[in-house]
Amino acid sequence: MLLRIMKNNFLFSIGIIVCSLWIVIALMAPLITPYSYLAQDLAHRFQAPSSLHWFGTDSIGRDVFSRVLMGSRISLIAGLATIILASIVGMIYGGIAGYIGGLADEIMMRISEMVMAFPGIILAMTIAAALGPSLYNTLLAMVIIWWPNYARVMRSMVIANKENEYVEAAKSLGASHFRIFFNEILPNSVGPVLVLATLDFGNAILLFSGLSFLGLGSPPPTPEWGAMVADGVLNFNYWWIGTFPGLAILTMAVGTNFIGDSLRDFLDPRLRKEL
Amino acid sequence: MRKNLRVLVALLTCVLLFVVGCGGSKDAATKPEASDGTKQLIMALDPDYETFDPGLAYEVYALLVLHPVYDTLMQFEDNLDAPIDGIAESHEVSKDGLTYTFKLHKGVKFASGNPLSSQDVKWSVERSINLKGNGAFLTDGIKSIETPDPDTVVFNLKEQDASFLTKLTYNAFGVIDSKLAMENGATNAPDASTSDKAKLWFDTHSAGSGPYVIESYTPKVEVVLARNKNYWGEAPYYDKVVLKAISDPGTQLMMLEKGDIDIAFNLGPEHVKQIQDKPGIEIKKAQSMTLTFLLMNRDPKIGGPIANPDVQKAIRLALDYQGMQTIAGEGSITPVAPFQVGFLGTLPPRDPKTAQDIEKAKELMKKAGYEKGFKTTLEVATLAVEGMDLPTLAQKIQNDLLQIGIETEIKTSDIMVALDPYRKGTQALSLWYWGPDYPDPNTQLAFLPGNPVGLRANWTAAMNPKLVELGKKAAVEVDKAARVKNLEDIQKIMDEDSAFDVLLQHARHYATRDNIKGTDYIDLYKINLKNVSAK
Amino acid sequence: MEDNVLLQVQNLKMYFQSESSFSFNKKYIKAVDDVSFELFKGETFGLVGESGCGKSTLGRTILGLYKPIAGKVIFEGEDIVSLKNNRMKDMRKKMQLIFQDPSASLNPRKTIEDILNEPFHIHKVGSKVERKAKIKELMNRVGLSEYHLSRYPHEMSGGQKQRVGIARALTLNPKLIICDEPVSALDVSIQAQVINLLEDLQREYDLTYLFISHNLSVVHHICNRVGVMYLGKLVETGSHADIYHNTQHPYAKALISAIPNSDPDQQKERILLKGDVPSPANPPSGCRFHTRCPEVTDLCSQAEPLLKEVFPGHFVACHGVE
Amino acid sequence: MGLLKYIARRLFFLVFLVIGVSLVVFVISHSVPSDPVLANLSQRNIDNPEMVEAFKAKWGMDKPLYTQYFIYVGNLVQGDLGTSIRTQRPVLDDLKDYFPATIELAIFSIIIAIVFGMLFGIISAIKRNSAMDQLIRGISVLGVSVPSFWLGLMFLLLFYVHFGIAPGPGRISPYLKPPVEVTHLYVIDALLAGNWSLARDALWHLLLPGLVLGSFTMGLITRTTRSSLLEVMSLDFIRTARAKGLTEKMIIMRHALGNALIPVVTVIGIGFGNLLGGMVLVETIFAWPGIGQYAYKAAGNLDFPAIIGVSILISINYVVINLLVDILYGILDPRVRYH
Amino acid sequence: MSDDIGQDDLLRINNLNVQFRTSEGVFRAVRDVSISVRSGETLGIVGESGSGKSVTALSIMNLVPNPPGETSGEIIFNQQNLRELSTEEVRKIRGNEIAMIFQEPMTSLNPIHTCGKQIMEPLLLHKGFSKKEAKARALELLKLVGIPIPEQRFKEYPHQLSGGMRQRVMIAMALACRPKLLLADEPTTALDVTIQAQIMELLKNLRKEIDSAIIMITHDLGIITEMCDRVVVMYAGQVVESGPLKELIREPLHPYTEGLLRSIPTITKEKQRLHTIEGTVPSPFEMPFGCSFQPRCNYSTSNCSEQAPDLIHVSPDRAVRCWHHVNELGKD
Repeated sequence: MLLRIMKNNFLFSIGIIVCSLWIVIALMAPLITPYSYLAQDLAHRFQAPSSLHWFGTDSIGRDVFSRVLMGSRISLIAGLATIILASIVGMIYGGIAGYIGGLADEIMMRISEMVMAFPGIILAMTIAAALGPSLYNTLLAMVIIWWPNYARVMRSMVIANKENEYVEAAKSLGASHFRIFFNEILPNSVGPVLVLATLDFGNAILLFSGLSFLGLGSPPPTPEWGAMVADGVLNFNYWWIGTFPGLAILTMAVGTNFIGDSLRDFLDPRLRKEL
Repeated sequence: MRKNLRVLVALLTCVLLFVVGCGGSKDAATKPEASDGTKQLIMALDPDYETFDPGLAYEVYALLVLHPVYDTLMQFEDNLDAPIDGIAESHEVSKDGLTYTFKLHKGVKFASGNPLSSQDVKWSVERSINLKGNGAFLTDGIKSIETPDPDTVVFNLKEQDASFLTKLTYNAFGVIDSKLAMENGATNAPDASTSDKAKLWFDTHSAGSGPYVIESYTPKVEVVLARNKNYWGEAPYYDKVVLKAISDPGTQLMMLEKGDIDIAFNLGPEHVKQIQDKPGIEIKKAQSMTLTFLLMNRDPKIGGPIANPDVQKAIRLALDYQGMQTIAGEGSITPVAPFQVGFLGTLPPRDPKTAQDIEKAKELMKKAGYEKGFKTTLEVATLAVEGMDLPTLAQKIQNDLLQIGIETEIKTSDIMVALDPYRKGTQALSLWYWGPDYPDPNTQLAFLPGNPVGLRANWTAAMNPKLVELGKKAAVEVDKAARVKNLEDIQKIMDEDSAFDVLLQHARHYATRDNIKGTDYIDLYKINLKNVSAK
Repeated sequence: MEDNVLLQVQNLKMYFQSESSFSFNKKYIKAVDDVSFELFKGETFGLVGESGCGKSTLGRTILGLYKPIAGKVIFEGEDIVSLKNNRMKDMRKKMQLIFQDPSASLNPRKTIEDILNEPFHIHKVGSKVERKAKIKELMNRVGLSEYHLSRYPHEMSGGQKQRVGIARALTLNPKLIICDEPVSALDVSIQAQVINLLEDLQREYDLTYLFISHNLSVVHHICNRVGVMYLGKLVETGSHADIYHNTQHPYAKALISAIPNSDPDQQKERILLKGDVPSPANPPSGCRFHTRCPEVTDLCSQAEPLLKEVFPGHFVACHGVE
Repeated sequence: MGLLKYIARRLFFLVFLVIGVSLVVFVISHSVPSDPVLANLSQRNIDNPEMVEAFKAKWGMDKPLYTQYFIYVGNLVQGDLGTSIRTQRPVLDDLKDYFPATIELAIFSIIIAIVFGMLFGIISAIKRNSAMDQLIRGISVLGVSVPSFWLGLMFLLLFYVHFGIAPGPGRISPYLKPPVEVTHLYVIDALLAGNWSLARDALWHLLLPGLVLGSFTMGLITRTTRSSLLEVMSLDFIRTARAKGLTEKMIIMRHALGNALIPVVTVIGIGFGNLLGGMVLVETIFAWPGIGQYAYKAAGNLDFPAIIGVSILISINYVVINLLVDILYGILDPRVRYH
Repeated sequence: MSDDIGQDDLLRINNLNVQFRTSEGVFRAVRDVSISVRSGETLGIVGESGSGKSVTALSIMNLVPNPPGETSGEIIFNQQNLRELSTEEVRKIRGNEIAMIFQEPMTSLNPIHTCGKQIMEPLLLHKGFSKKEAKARALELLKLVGIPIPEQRFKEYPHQLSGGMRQRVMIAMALACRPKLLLADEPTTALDVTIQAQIMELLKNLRKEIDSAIIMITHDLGIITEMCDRVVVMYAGQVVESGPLKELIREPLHPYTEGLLRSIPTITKEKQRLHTIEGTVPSPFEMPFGCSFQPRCNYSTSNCSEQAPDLIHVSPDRAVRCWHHVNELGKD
């Protein structure tokens, strides 16, 4: 299936190629970086890109190329962790709300709406300021911001599937709520949530890099792309310090979005229908 | 249908035309003279001021704005060693050093036209005392204020204070037009901290006698100072001074290059380097009084291995001061102890080339029983000190400490969050900066064991009684030579045994367009705006 | 005679809330409003009416899928409305449902074997071998092959899926099967196959059918007795002959006359009803049919007619019928 | 009537929202390991217990949390958001100062995003699978993928520093005086004052941050417009329109677009919400004196009255925008019934 | 293939083929279909789902989704081959001379325009009416299709109407330009029994008033019986039998037609076991060899599975696609 979509869809192919490349880089990062991402060389700080340092060096003489490569690990992990945790939380919450329905649903959805109305980035900043910036706190904040999206999708799926006749069939056979929920409704509801999660991957990376740009990510010397761009803003005229990590974020997000976009087109039966 | 399409196209064209039209019609790169001929100075800085109430303001940049607005009895012209008379014509100190008598200039009027009298001085200082603002501690030593006649003010102190004249240069002693201020809700009553309602008024207005008045203040955007038409002294060159709040040094730099601003005040060493050869720009460099230091806790329960004095000394020897000075930029130096070069009695700074001695440091580590090293956390606040990013420096330190086996994990936090454990003394190893409260070496005695900063490293008086004793002497010594001797001894001891390692005394980097003058740095005011003029 | 009664529905009412739960003035959709009838062992009772008349809701309420707000459903002498969970679960074995849309009633993510195994899982009956044997038997019986067991629903045709649905309903040896429009979604040629299958199974397994349909021809073909519903009310019940040849209620008459004529030679007079079916959320006063009734009188809009036995076993709810 | 009822319900929800949001921040403020007292008093004053007590009493911090919260809600009911610990000004005044800058930028960028996003989306859908379509889809994906803080940096580097064709950071050129404040939106205020050059300057300054801020929403709108239009084009009533003999253009403009816009409106609402979130980053880069910077500072200083104030403001904004979207929905789609 | 039906045909479809290329293979939805309609007559096309009856109707209007639909053959309407006309010319005929009613009145009307606006549209487009004229005519049409209070309905949106009313609006819209040919694709399938009766009655009455030919496409033989003059039976994309209604019902020639007639339960028939056509409609991708109906046919012989039969005319009016009749003819 993958190859078939790839053949017909130029953008999708680019997405697959870019993403695979980043995954390979992330897996092999320590092997392929020309320098240690930590090695400082004050004698060669602010070196412009050259054959020695492809992406130049930063304010304490570290190789930007090596740091960008290493940074892919953090971004990928942060993106994955966020969408996995958020989708799990969201699916459970939305699933319960949708299945129970009625007043409980109403209250639960109002709460999630409240979270959505809450300015996420301010919440994240407050959490980070209060608990101290670290990867875990940032992830925590991101999950808190993110889960209601999944809860909403999950809820609507569950509500739609709840009305399905095969659910009534199970009910009429005497199946318990537990069984109906886990056996009949859940397997048919997770699909769209998982698709949404895939599509969200790029967004999660963007949000994460935005937070780390504000200094809310893990502490230095971790090579976080957002923090590296922030470093680039500090050292404005050494354009390479900020440009390359930014391009890294961009390519990773573009890659996942190309995939997500094409996947959405492909999975959307209304667009797929040929007759 | 066609209608809809047409509307859409028209809308789009409008937007495009407007945008393009704007761009085409205006040259963003040049700053035209104001059409009405007003002379205007534009300075960009990353301000920290929260208020312009002279009784409350105590931020780094407060005096930049308040000094040209509110006259003080004493002021600095260029040398921080010796304050000179400000609005006081002359001053006299009693033999016992407890009574200070000031004669005011005659016929001085406030910007409002109200005459300035000694009553205004008394009222202003009492208001500062009672407001209990952040700068109120400067008034702590005052027992009473007397105003025998409209031109005379007498301060009676509780005890001798060698730095009292220096303290008088602060805005807490700025002379306020008490009549005008009271009309706007100000009071000097003992309960002023709750009953005074003038703070908001002071933020956007002024009631001083200085060369400028506050014309407007838009937080986060700008402060506009306008010429005081009733100024008693020599009129300043500029009609208006605009202080633009631009927090990002890179942006300041860009705007200076473009000629959009006259002064870019918060440049880092690297920014300066970038514009070295650019025409039309003058780079300014000055010794700042700001220190960056490493705090090493003496309490083993908190610091663990760090608490060992030998380890602390080893750390002092292990660091690459030269590298750190590279990061902090040209002009930065490393004092031996927490006493700034430029103050009375400060020892010459370390020679960065020889200060590092890894072998000796390793020996000390061995002696302390940590030959194999240990792990610890290095806490640092995320902010820039004089254009140098503290976390960047922390990474350098992390790198250096690894050489003697100390593995550190950096923990960054916002300054406001980091301040808490710092002040409570619960940080094992942390990177901090320090600016003097007032320009006098006595303010640095806080670093001694048992004193406030010393205690933040749990460095108690019992740990080095000799140092404590020397410190007490220095605080009350009035004789200059004896004071210098005392201070030098303190520094020598602290080089051997101290819970601190002073890493850097920063240089201040800023740049101006090359067609203005009078922009020299003076730590207290940063730039004395009154003196700036076109070449 | 009483021994013959399998199911008795007494004054059953099932209302749905139409507004969301935060609303103060709650509106109800009276899907089933005070319906009573009996089902005899081994018969096929047809329930006909247009969409929205409440016939499907009635079927599901009898099964216990909805909790009625009033009334009794007495199955083999026991009121199942008030049954506790465990007893209800046992009761479910005896009553099953066949759905209209065979694609929607089969979980798309399960194989046919999983689907047929589910009833055994839920009720924890039979060993693996027994289950397998029973499934095979049923598959053969409904005309499917064993190789279909590993298929997914979407790999089968509509008729085949409906056969799976029928097989599932039969797994637990029920006594009553509620067929909710079982052939409406099928093509004409398949429809006949399924109808025949249902008839064969009834004989073989001694089943009682409650046959819900809007298709009067199908009901005519398969049912012994028929009930006609309009807007949540039963307006006429009686034997096959009563309903089709001695129609009393004006609505039932109109309904029967509306069936497209399949004999080109026979021209028949058609009773055309005015307007549309009113909303069940806001049914007309008095007789609910009075807004469209060709034989309306003043009384009709004021008083609600009760279901009266006009001939033995033939009940009609109409003021115009004596 | 349904609409009014609906609006009333949403506004009723606002009350809960405000309570919820303020409660969340209160809970966080209590769980903070660090103390706002220490964060906001000078080093000298920290050592003076009397000062600390005075400070705590002044901000009501000497009382238990729930009492503080009740006091806060009590004030809130009277429209008093409290006083910022950091700026020592009423939070409401601060918000009044900072919010217009944010709103001006947000409105500008949402207009850019809507105009270009919809245009691109329509072209892309009409020319489905053409090179043009691929190009537009590529651009829209770039739009949603580009980190705004980085794009801002690049724009400034390129257009301001390197080419000098775009204005620098800030709302207006530094040597210009802001217009007399009426609406606090510079462009409009300048126009009201009849100062054309100032209006142009202010608008010109909106361009780069507006583009940066709007890129994400534009991508989103392009994407939604495209897929929504394609979906609508496959619906039955389009076939009816074709059967009536309408031209493709008429079908798209008269029958498809109106229906396709319905989901786009939702996305515009979401996009506007995102804009306010993205503000923090963009305002930092462009030295834009808006609510984002204020919030950033407030969070860093644990200035809880200010954080609550901003949070409430943005939450209310979110609800109001969603309400507007819902109302717009009703205008676009006669089937919508509010409940 | 010869077609000896006279030149006065309003519409004649010759050898129409429509196929779709899908990922699973080529799906021939319509295979070699020839149909003709005379002015004023009502032709019924009956068949089960997938028999190609709707696609045939859509091809007349050139509304087959294209791509991936591929069409060949002739569609001669009013002496013009529609397939040779430009898109623009066909467009001018659509809604004007040929109009269509669809199955789902809910989805076939644009939800965001009022009914009135939608009825006026073809009038403004094809007849050059002014808005005022168009409105007057639209109200007239609404009255014609039996909508009470047309002035009010005119302003209402489709969702405010019931299914039956919506279908009436669809009919009014289709009749707006007085088309010569009206295609009705399952116009009553989605409706309730009593409403279906109303609509059928309406169509029957309208047939007398307007003088258009109607092609009625349905799966319901009952509707065909009530409405049509002639019938075409389709199976698996092909015409298997055609002829005048009464003859065809009384004496079906094709085994499929016969099976279909016998398998429908009716209230006039005695209660007896239903006749069934065994098996299912073949998948379009796996058409059986020879006659498409052969696997389900009770009369199937070896010949049937070897070669596909042609549609042959057994009388001027009747045609059938079955080997048995070919053989019978051969015998004669």
